[in-house]
Amino acid sequence: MRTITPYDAIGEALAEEMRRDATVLAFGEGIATKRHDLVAEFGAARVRNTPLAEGIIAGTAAGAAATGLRPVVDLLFAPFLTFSMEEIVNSAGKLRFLSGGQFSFPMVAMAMTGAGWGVGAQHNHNVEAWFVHSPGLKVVMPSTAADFKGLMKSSIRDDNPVLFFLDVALLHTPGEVPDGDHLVPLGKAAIRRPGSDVTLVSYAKTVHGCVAAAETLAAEGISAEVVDLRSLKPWDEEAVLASVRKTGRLVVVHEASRTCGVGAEIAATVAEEAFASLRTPIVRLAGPDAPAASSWVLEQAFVPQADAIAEAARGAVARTLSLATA
Amino acid sequence: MRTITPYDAIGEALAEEMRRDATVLAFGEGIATKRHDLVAEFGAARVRNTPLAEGIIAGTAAGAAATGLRPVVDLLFAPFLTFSMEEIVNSAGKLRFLSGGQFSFPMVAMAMTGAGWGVGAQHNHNVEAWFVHSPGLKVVMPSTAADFKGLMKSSIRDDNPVLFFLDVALLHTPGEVPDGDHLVPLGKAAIRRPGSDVTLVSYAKTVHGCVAAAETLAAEGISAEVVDLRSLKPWDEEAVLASVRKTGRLVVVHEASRTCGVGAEIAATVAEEAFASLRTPIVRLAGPDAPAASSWVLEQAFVPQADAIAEAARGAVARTLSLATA
Amino acid sequence: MSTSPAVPGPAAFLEQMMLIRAFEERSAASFAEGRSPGTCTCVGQEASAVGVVAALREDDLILTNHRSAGHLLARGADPGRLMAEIMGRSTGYCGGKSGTLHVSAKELGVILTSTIVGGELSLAPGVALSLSMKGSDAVVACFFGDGAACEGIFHEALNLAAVWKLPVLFVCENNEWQAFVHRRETMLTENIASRAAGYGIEGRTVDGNDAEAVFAAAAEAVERIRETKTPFLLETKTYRLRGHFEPDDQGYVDKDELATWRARDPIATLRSRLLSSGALTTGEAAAMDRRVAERLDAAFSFAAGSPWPSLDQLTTNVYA
Amino acid sequence: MSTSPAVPGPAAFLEQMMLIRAFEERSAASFAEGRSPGTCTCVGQEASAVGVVAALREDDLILTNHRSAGHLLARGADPGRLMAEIMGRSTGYCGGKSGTLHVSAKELGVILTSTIVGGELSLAPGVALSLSMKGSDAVVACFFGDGAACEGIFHEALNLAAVWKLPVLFVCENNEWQAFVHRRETMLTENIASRAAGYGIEGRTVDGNDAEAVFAAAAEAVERIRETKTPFLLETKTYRLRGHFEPDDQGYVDKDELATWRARDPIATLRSRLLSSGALTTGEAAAMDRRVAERLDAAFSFAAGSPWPSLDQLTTNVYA
Ligand SMILES: Cc1ncc(C[n+]2csc(CCOP(=O)(O)OP(=O)(O)O)c2C)c(N)n1
Ligand SMILES: Cc1ncc(C[n+]2csc(CCOP(=O)(O)OP(=O)(O)O)c2C)c(N)n1
Ligand SMILES: [Mg+2]
Ligand SMILES: [Mg+2]
Repeated sequence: MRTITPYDAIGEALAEEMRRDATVLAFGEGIATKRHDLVAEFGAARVRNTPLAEGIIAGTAAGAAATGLRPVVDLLFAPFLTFSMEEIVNSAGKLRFLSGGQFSFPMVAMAMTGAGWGVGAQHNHNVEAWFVHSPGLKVVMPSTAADFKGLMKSSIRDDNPVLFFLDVALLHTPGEVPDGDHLVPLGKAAIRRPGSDVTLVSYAKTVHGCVAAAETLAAEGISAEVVDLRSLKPWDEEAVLASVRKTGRLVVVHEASRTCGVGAEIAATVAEEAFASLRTPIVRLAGPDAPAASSWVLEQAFVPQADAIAEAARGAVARTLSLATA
Repeated sequence: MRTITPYDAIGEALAEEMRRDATVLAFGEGIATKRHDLVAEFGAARVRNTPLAEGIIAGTAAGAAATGLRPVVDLLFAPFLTFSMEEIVNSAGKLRFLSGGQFSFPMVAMAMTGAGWGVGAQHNHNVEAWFVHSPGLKVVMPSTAADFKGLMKSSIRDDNPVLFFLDVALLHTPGEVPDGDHLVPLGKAAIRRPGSDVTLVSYAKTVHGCVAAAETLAAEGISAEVVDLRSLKPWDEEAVLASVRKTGRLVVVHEASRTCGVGAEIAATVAEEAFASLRTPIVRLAGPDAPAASSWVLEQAFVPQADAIAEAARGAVARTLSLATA
Repeated sequence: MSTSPAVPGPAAFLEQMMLIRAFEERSAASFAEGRSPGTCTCVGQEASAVGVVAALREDDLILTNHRSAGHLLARGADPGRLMAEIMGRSTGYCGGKSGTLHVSAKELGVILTSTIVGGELSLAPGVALSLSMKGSDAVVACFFGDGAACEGIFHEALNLAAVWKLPVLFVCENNEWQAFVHRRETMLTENIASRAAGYGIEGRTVDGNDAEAVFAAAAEAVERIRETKTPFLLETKTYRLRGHFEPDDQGYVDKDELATWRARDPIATLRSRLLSSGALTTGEAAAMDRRVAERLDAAFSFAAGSPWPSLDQLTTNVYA
Repeated sequence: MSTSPAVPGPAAFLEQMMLIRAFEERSAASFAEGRSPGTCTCVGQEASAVGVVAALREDDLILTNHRSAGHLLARGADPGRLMAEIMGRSTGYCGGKSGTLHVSAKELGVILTSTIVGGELSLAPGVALSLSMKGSDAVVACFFGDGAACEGIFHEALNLAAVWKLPVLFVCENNEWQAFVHRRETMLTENIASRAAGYGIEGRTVDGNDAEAVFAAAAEAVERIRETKTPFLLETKTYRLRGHFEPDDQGYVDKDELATWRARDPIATLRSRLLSSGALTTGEAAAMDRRVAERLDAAFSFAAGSPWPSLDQLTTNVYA
C-alpha cells in the first residue's frame, strides 16, 4: 500500500500497462508535456502531444483501435467531449456492431469533470449519462485513488471503448493504492459502508458525501449502506438490487444534473426490479438542471453535500415509519 | 382541418412564422433546395443552403440568436448532431446562464430520427435524452401532423433553444391539421386515449403503438390511458402523475435505448412522486442498448410494437391482481 | 512487404467500371422494386474508384464514404455479398447490420464505409498510425467527397496526418454536388487540392473521369507517401450522374451542366476510345457486357435468396 | 452608423497596455493568495489586444477566447466589474456566473468570451449574419489562438463566413503556445494567415508586439471588410510571456525562446522607445504608473468588497 494521488495513480496505471503491452499508447493535448516520465520510458512515438482538435484525437484513437493498437486519449475536460461525440458515439460505439463484429475498439478516453476548480460550465459539466445512454461504450467514474488505478488498468485491457471520467475534486487528494498489479473489474460496485436501513447509491465525489452522511446517520441510529457504483456502464445492478432488497429504501446521489441522469436509470431499474421490496419512495439527490456557475459559492451549492444526503435519508426512513404507523 | 403530411406541416409552420416575424430565417444542408417555395416567398437571404458542416450551422444559429435573429436550422439526421454538440450544449444551452441573462438563444434545431428507412445506426439513433439531460435546452418530438405544425410554431416563438426531433416513420404519413394559427404549447402532454387501468406514456412513433395496444386491450376489458408527451423537456409531469395516480400502473414506451433514456426519467419521477399510488412495478419498454441495424427485419424488431406493449400492460395488470389476491 | 500492383490495362479498367455501373443500376432498380432500401450510387464516378484502387498494394488499407460500391468492387468485393448486405441479408459482408451505408470488409482491407460525412477522415489517421507503428510501409487510401472537405474534421485529419507524418492518401472525389447543394454554394475556391498547402503537404487535381490518368496520379502519390512518410491530397474531378440517394429525380440540377458531364461519361468515353482505336473489338466488348451481366445475375439471385438475419442479431456484436 | 474611431496615439496604447498588464498580474497574485480561481492571463500579448480593439467602431462587436482580459479592458471594461466577475461576485459583468473564463458584456458589444477553444469561432459568423441582415455595416472581431486554428470549427467558420460574405475580422493571436504544447508540434506551416487562401479570402500576418502596426493592419482590414463584405484573417505574431493558466511555472518552455521574447516585451519596448524619442517624459510615465495603480487599487477593493451571489442564482437565467 502506498498513499498517492489519483493523478499519480493514473500515471502508474499507464506506465504499467504500456510496459506490459507494446500496443498501448497515449496521446492528447499536452499529455507528453505533463507526463514526461512516460515519454522518457516509452519514447515519443507512444506518448504524444496532439494538435488542439478533439475530434481527430478521438477519431485517431478509434482508427488505431480498429487496427491493432490500444490507445488512451486525454480529452482534458468533459465539456470538450462535445467536439468528439461523432467519433466516440458513431464510430467507436457503433462500428463493431455495424461491421458484424469484424472490428473492435479497445480505447480509453479520459476527461476531467465536476466542481472544484471554479472554472465554470464550459469546463465543469457532468455528461457521463450521455455515454451510458449510447450503445457500445463503457463508462467508469472512480471515487478512490485505488480505483483510479485499478479501473484504468482494466479499461486499457478491455476490448471496448471506455469513457473514463476523472472528478477534479478528487484528483489531487492522496489515497491508498495497493502495490502490484492492482486491477478493479469494470461493472462491479463497491460497498463503502454496510448498512440495513437505507441504501445510498452514488459515484465519484458524492460517494464521500454519502459516507460522511452515513456516519452522521449512524450516530442517530440509522444504518445506511453506501454503494459506490464505480462503473456506470455496465453498472452493478445486482449489488444495488441486493442492497435495496435488504434496506427497502433508496437514495441515489450524484453531481450530474438530475433529469435523465444516471440516477434516473438506477431509480427506474429499482422501481421495476425491486418494487416489492421498496418501503418508501425512491429519492434522487442530484445537481440542478442548470449549468454550473464559476462562483465558488454557487459551484459548491450545485453539488449534493453530506448534510442534504443525511436529510434525504432521514426523510426516507421517517416517511416509511409514518406510513407504517398510519 | 386539412389532411397533410408532417413534412408539409413543418413547411407551413416555417412559412407562417417567417411571414409573421421578419427575424425568422432557416438554413441547413439543402433546405433551400428542398423547400424552394420558402425561397420564392422569403428570398435567398432568409432560406439558405449551407456548406456541409454541422458545427458551424449550429454555431451560426446560436450567434445569430444571441443577436436578434430567430434561426431554424435543419441538421438532417440525429446522429449528425454529434458534430454540433459543442455549439448546442456549451453555447446555446449555457451562455444565457453564464452571461447572467444578458443573452438569449431563440433557435430551433431540427433532426430526423428513428426506424423506417433502413439506413442504419449512423442515420438512425434516438439521442433526444442527451438534450433532455443538458441544461438550458428544450426538446420536442411530436407524433401527429397537427403537433408537428403546432409545436414547430411554438418552438420558433420560444426564446430558448429547442431541439425538434422528427420521427422519419411519421414524416410522410398524412394527418389532420387544424386551419389557422395552430399552436401547441411546449410542455403539455396530450391524452390520446383515456383509460383507468394502466397508463401508457410514450412519444413519437410508439404513441401509435400504444394506441393500437390500447384498442386491443379494450377488447379484453383492460382500459389503458395513452399519454403522448410531445415535449420531452419540459415534460408534463403533472399529466403523467395524474394519470398514474388514477390507474396505479405505468408502462413507459419509447424507441430510444432504454438505459438512461427519457423513460428512465419518467419512471424515476413517478417512483418518487406517485409511489404511494403505484399498484405494480413500473415497466419500461424501449429499444435495446444496441445500435440500430439497417436490415429491415432487425430495424423493425428494434422498435417496441403494439403487441409487446399490450403484453406489457397485460402483465402489469395481471401482476397487481395476483399480488392483491395473494 | 507486398509487391507493387501490376499496371492494369485500359480494358481491365473498362470492365471494372462496367461492373460497377451495372451493379449500381441494378441496386437502384432493386430499390425501385421495393426490394432494398435507398442507396447512394457512384454512377459517373467509376473512373476515380478504379484508378485509385488499382494503384494500391494488397496490404494498403481503404476507408471510404457512403458512395463506396465502386471502391469495394474495384478492390475485388464479391458483388453477391455486397448486394446481400445492401438487401440486409445475413450473407452480406456485415451480416446485414450495415446495409448499404456502412459496409466494411476486413478481408479486403476495407476498414470502413462511413455514412457520417467525414467519418472516414476521422478514422484514417489512426489506421495509418497503426501501420506506421508496426513498421509497415503500407498506406491508407481515404475516399471522401467535396462536401466532406467542408467539415471541420477534414481540417483536423489533414493537419494531424501532416504533423505526425502518417501515410494517408486523401482522395477527394469532387463530384460538384453535396446531396442537394451544389459545390459552388459551399466554397469560394474551385479546387480542394489547393487546401493542401495550408497543412504543408502536397496536393494535386486530376481528371477524375479518366481512369488511366487517375491511376497514374494515384500511383505517383502513393509512391511519394511511401518515400516521404507524408500524406498527400489527391482530388479527382468528376460528376455525380445519378441523384444523391434513391429516389432522386435531379429536378434541381442544371440541365446544361448535367448534359456536359453526361457527354464525358467515363465509361462511354473509354469504351468508344478503345473501340475506335482498335484496342477493343466489338466482340470483346460484347463479351464484357455478357460477363458483367452474368456476374450480376448471379450476385442478385444469391442476395435475394439469402436468409434474413435472425432476431438475436439485434444485440450481438455490440461489445467485444 | 457610428463614425470611425480616432487614431489613438502611442501613449494611449502604452497606458492601456500597462493597465492590462497590471490587471493580469494582480489577478494572478489574487489567485496565488487564494482569493480567486486560476486564470489565463494575456501577459505579453497586450499590443495585439489594444491595436485591434482600437481599430473597431463602437457598433462593431467582439467575440474572444479564454485570454480575454486585454480585449475587454481595451474595449473600456470597468476593471472593478471585471475583477468582481473573476472573483465570482454578484457585481461582476455576469453576476459571478461566468467567472474568469466566459465573461461577456453586452453594453460593450462583447458577445462572448469562450473558454471552449473555438467557441468564439463558432458563434462569430452568426453574429455577423445578424449585423448584415439588419443592413448594418458594422463588423465582428473574433479573437482566437493558434491552437484554435487547429480545431475543425476554425475551418468551418472561415469557410462559411467566406461563402456567405459575412463581415468578420478573424484575429488569430499566434502566441506560439497551445497550453502545454508548442505551436510547432501542431502544424507544419509557420503562419496561420496563409490558410486564408484555401477559403478564397485575404489573410495577413503582422508583428503582434507592435501596437501601432497591429492597429494599422486591423484598421485596413476592417475597412476592406466593410467595403467588400468579405471576411479577413489577420494573424498577430506574439508570445505568451506567463504560463498557460495560473499556476504554471513554465518549466516546459525553452529558456532561449522565452528570453528572446522577453526582450521583445511590447510594453517595455514601446515605453523605452517613447521615452528615448522624447514623445513621453519620465514624469508622464510616472503619472501613468500612478493612474494605473490607482485604478487597480479601486478595482480590487470594489471586487473584494462585493457580495457573493445569492444561492437562488443557482437556477436563474437558465431559460428565458
Ligand atoms: C455528418 C453528415 N452530415 C450530413 C449527411 C447527409 N449527407 C449524406 S451524403 C451528403 C452529401 C455529401 O457530399 P460529398 O461529401 O460531396 O459526397 P458525395 O455524396 O457528393 O459523394 C450529405 C449532406 C451525412 N450523412 N453526414
Ligand atoms: C475545446 C477545448 N479544448 C481544450 C481546451 C483546453 N485549453 C484551454 S486553452 C488551451 C490552449 C489554447 O491555445 P490557443 O488557441 O493557441 O490560445 P492561447 O491559450 O495560446 O491564447 C487549451 C488546450 C479548451 N478550453 N477547449
Ligand atoms: Mg460531392
Ligand atoms: Mg496560442
